[in-house]
Amino acid sequence: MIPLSWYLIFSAALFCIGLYGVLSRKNSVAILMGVELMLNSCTINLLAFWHYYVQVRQALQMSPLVFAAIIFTVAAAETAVGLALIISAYRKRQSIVAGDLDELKG
Amino acid sequence: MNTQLLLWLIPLPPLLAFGVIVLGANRRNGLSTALALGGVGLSFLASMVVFFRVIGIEDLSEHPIGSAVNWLPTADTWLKVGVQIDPLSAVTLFFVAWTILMIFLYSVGYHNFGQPKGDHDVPGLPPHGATVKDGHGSHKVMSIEPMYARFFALISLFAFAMYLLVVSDNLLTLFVGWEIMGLCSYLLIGFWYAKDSARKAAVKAFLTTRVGDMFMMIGLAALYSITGSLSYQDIFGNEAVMHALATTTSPVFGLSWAGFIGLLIFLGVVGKSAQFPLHVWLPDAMEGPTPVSAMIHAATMVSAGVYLAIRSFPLISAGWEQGAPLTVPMVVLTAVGAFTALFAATIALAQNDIKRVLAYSTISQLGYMIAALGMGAYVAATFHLVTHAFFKALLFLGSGSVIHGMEHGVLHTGAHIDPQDMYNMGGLRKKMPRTFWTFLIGGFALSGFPMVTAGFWSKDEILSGAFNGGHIFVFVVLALSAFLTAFYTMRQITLTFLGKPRTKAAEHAHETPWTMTVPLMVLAVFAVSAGWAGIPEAFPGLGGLLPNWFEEFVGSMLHNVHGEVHHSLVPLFTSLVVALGGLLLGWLVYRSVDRADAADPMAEPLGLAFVAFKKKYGIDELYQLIFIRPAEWFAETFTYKWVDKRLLDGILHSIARLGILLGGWLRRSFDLPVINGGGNGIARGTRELGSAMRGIQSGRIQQYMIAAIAVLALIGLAFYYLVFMA
Amino acid sequence: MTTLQIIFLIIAAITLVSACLVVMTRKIMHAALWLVLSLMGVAMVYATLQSGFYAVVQILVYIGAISTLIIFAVMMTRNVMEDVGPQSNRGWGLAMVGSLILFAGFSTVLLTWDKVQTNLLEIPAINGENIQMLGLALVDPMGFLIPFEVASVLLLAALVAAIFLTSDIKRSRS
Amino acid sequence: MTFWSDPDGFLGNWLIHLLAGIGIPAGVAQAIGYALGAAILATGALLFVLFLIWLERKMIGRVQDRLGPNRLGPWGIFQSVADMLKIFTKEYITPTGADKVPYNLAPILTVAAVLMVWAVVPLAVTVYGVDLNVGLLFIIAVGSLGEMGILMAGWGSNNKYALLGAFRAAAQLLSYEVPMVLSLLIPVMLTGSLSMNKIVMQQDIWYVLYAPLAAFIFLITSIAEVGRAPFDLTEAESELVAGFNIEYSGLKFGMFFVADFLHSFTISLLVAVIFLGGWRGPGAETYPLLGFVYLVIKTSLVNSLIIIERASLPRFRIDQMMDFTWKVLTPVILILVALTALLEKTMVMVGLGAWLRTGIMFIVNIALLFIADTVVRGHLARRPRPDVRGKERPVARPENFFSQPGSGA
Repeated sequence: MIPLSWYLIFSAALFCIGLYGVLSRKNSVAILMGVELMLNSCTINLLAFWHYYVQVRQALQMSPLVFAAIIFTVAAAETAVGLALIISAYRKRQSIVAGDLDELKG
Repeated sequence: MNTQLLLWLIPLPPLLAFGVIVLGANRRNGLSTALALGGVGLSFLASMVVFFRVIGIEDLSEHPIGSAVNWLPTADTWLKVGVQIDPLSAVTLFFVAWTILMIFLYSVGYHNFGQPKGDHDVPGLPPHGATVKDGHGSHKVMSIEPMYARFFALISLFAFAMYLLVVSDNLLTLFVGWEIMGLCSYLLIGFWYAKDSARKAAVKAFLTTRVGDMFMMIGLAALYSITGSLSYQDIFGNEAVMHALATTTSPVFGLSWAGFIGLLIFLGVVGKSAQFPLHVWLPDAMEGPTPVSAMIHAATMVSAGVYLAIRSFPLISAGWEQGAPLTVPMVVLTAVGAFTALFAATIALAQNDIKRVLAYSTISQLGYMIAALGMGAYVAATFHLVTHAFFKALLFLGSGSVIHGMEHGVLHTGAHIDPQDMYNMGGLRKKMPRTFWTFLIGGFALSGFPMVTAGFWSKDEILSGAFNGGHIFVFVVLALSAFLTAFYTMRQITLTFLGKPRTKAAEHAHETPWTMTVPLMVLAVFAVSAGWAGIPEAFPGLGGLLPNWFEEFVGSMLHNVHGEVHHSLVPLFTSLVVALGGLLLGWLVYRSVDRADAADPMAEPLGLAFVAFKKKYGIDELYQLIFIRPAEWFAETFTYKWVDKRLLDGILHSIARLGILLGGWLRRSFDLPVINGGGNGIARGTRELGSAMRGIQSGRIQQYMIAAIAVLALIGLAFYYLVFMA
Repeated sequence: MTTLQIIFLIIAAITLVSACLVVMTRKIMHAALWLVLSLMGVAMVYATLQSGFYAVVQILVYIGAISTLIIFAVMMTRNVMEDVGPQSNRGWGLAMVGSLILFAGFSTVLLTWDKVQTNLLEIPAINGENIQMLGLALVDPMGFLIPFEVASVLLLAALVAAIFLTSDIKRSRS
Repeated sequence: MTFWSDPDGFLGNWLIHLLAGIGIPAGVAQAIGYALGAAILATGALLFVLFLIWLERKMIGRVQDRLGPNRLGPWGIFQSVADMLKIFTKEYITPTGADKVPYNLAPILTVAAVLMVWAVVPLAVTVYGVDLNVGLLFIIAVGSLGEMGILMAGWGSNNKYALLGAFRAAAQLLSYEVPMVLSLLIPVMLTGSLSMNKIVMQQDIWYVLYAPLAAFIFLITSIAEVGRAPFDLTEAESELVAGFNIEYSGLKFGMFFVADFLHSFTISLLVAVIFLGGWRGPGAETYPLLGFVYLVIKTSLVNSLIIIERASLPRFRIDQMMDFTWKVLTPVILILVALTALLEKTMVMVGLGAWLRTGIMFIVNIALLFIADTVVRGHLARRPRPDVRGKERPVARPENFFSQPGSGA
């Protein structure tokens, strides 16, 4: 009996917290955590709407589920590559503070 | 070979000779001599054949033999050019052929053909002799002329021009021959171009004749524009045309067109035959080698002028009947002719150079012919033209052999005297007998020794023409100049031949070789026999013996003027007195001159006049003053200094300065500030913009994300506002 | 307020608090652990949405693999286990304001949007999460075969990239 | 619905009625009932561990030709109780600088991970925690939670060796998870569902007969998951001094110890359920408890196999272990899954009987095992083994005729 808006607000809150994490954390790995949170909020939204549509349409809805599965894979891939980059950056620079990795500065 | 073809062929051989010598044979003297003589010989034979064929024809003047060819297309008709033979050109052809041949033969010897090359002879200077070593030591010998072949080429061209002039049937080819002769005279006078005086004389000759030619050209142009043709048949032979020309008045001084054109052509003649105003070039033309002087002053050039005057007599005497008052041009002719005769005779008195005396005598004799023509004595003028050509050529070649002998003496003695000055000569009678006798005949012919010489008959004709024509004043002037002529001729003969040699060189003078004296003898024969062709019937005694062939042959040309000629004894008598008196006086006065540097016996009696004569009335200085200096001034200062230097250069320089100023101003005001400034400004602007924007790319990822979020928020807001609110 | 709502609120509270702590704590290791807890919370939310499969997959994938990976990374990239100084960079104020504004925007939209207020009721199992059908959909060419293959290629690429990037031992030797 | 036909349901109803009687609303009572059930299952399992410890020490003793604990109580059955009491009284020593939260959370998480598996396992036809349709997946997910616990332990104890141990353990668990999941694919393929009950229901013919190789690989990988015997590198005494649980003492160490033993029993339970038919047996449907007895028997069989295997096999080296999983197990299981999928489909289409299919698949599995074995053996033979033998030193031999080489036999 939970209204859909609660789920959406909850995911929005999670998203904003993740966003804040990404924007403010110094440590690159923390940024990745923030990203994880944001991705999860998306999936929550997705499944909330999936549930909403199944309830409304009274029919099987596969696409949201497939979409969610793909979000999972993308999140996994992204974390793997992100962490690999961070580790190799760490090996080169001995520091993974996002602020220091600014060689692309103009 | 019919006559027309022969006529066409007469001028050709000398031209071919000229071409071959110039192009091919200018190094081989022998070949060039052969070519030149061959060419002249051929044309001599052709002209003799034509002459003897033609004299037999009765109505030659009405129907002259000739042929014409289409030369220039003038719109639908063609300008015809061709050859023609009539009594006047036949006679001229005769004496021209003979004199040119004799001069060619003479010049072979004159230029020491066969002699060794000169030691230090430089082309452009007369030969200075060569030292020859033979049995008994070395002695100086005459050296060959360095530009021997070139000389023969040029005189061949000269011959071609003369033949072309004589043979042509229209004024245009006459004018072509006229101009080529002008060119050749320039080249030949200036033959020894290394001598500065020769160069100046050549230019002087060319320019003064040029003046005359210019008027003549205007005359021809006027004639052509009115009548539409230039050939003799169409104009002189055509009554209607002549009448039209005589009656229509030209815009100038009220003269009739014929008169006006006649005058213009006469001015050309004055230039060419060295009449009074334009005679200055002839004495200076003596710079050239003697055969050239002979050619120019005796045979061709000057006689060409008189020939043209005679040819254009119908124009000059348009509307004149025998005994009627002279037309304006005829008056002019008479005045100019008479005055020139007297004027030149007086100058000749005071000249020491043997060739200059003859030059001035030529000018006075031409004055005679022009005066005769002016008075209507057409046949007399032509007759005198023919006889004069013979004995004047003889005198010139004679003086050439005298000079040649004197040079021989100069080489022999090594003395530095002027071989042409008569006062250095004297007593050459014994040294150069052949030259002396031929020179004597020539001299007597010139001064008109009665009965024997041709000169007497022709001069007498003129005097009687003048007298009978009623021009007493002209008769007196002509008689006086005849007296003076006789006087200076005898002066010349006594100074050079009689008496004792005044200088060592004169003692060693040597008779010139046969190649030079044979032409003298031939000319001497003609100088005597030419007169017999024109003995007037009315002459007491000899009148009837020989038919006056010349009178009816050439007289037939004046087919429209047949006034009968009444004859009186007065001119005959005066010419006798004048000739003999002059000769006697001359011999008496100059007999006693025995030193080279003696003053001229005539000096103190004539006093100031003599000085005037010697200075040639200062005409040259006058011209120098009036024409040349102003011209130079005009060229040098006015055009060069003022116009060119100040005006034009000034304009150019100012334009250049203006350009520089403008350029500088443009650069300062437009180029630097606007373009450079603009360019630099843009560059600086972009650089500043770039550095300003650099801050944005700080390399910190989170900063980018914040920016993204901000933008997202803004757009979201805007979108929300637009979509939901509106 | 039904029990389900209460449970949802509790779970939401736990998740959001742990998420805040993930973002706030100074020690990176604690952040990682809080992340695990928040992911667990999300899994529970999936369960409330009657998508059991995804709850378990969430646990398996996120907690099992990704969190482990993150913890690995944290352990490897920390020099001498020291967490000194503030963990958030200078721009955190702006970030805070930005995310708050964003959240305010989201919540206003979601609260005012009427369509969204409907209650999510129990959905019958046959319409709900049918793993069989999901499996078929994934491999059915008419369905979602292509995205499925693309995802697998993506994973392969990520695998190769990660190995390549971090295995510098061999590269340095060669 | 008597106690014997549906013990779980019977008890449940009885409890609810009891609580309803004293005025607790049905929902709450239901919740209490669930909680009570979970509590009983969990404590039962934990207490059962004591018996397991004892059993294991006895068997290992037997294997090593010794008696094992026999002092306390008949056949030493109270030995483990004594140990338990000892551990309870031991003092909690937390290392300085230890990270409090992960350090304390680790043992709890590890035990919780193992216990959560029991929630899904169908003990009897009606007696099971919860029938998740994603049961099998749940088990795997919970397995990964266990790794999390180990990582926290390693990290929290602020000890280099602990950290290294944690790394190794995590690496091992992660690596072996891949073949384990793949091997589970085959029963899932056969039953068509992830739910444990369905798997058991489907197993008219035990899956071990159908896919022996898959069962074998599942067993090996599960042992690795536990970190027992040949794969017990995590707390290998000789190398890392008890691995990640060095800094733990007292009950926390006890917890790890319990988790370890319980986990080994759990995996044998899983093997029994998935591959040996779980509670399937004659009369199991009618008498759930009978099914429970079958399950216990099968599990104890597998468990004893594991214990014997622990006692007899030497420890792997870390790189050998990693190579073994990535270069041998994973490829083989991939091929097997593909093969079974292919053959299963074709045979069903052809319409062969269940037993025939099972036979064929049995043969195929054995063949694949044999092929894999020969390939690995060949590869190992060809590996350039560093020749570490020293120089040929003369062997002291009596100088007599017979000892001359080539003369003797």
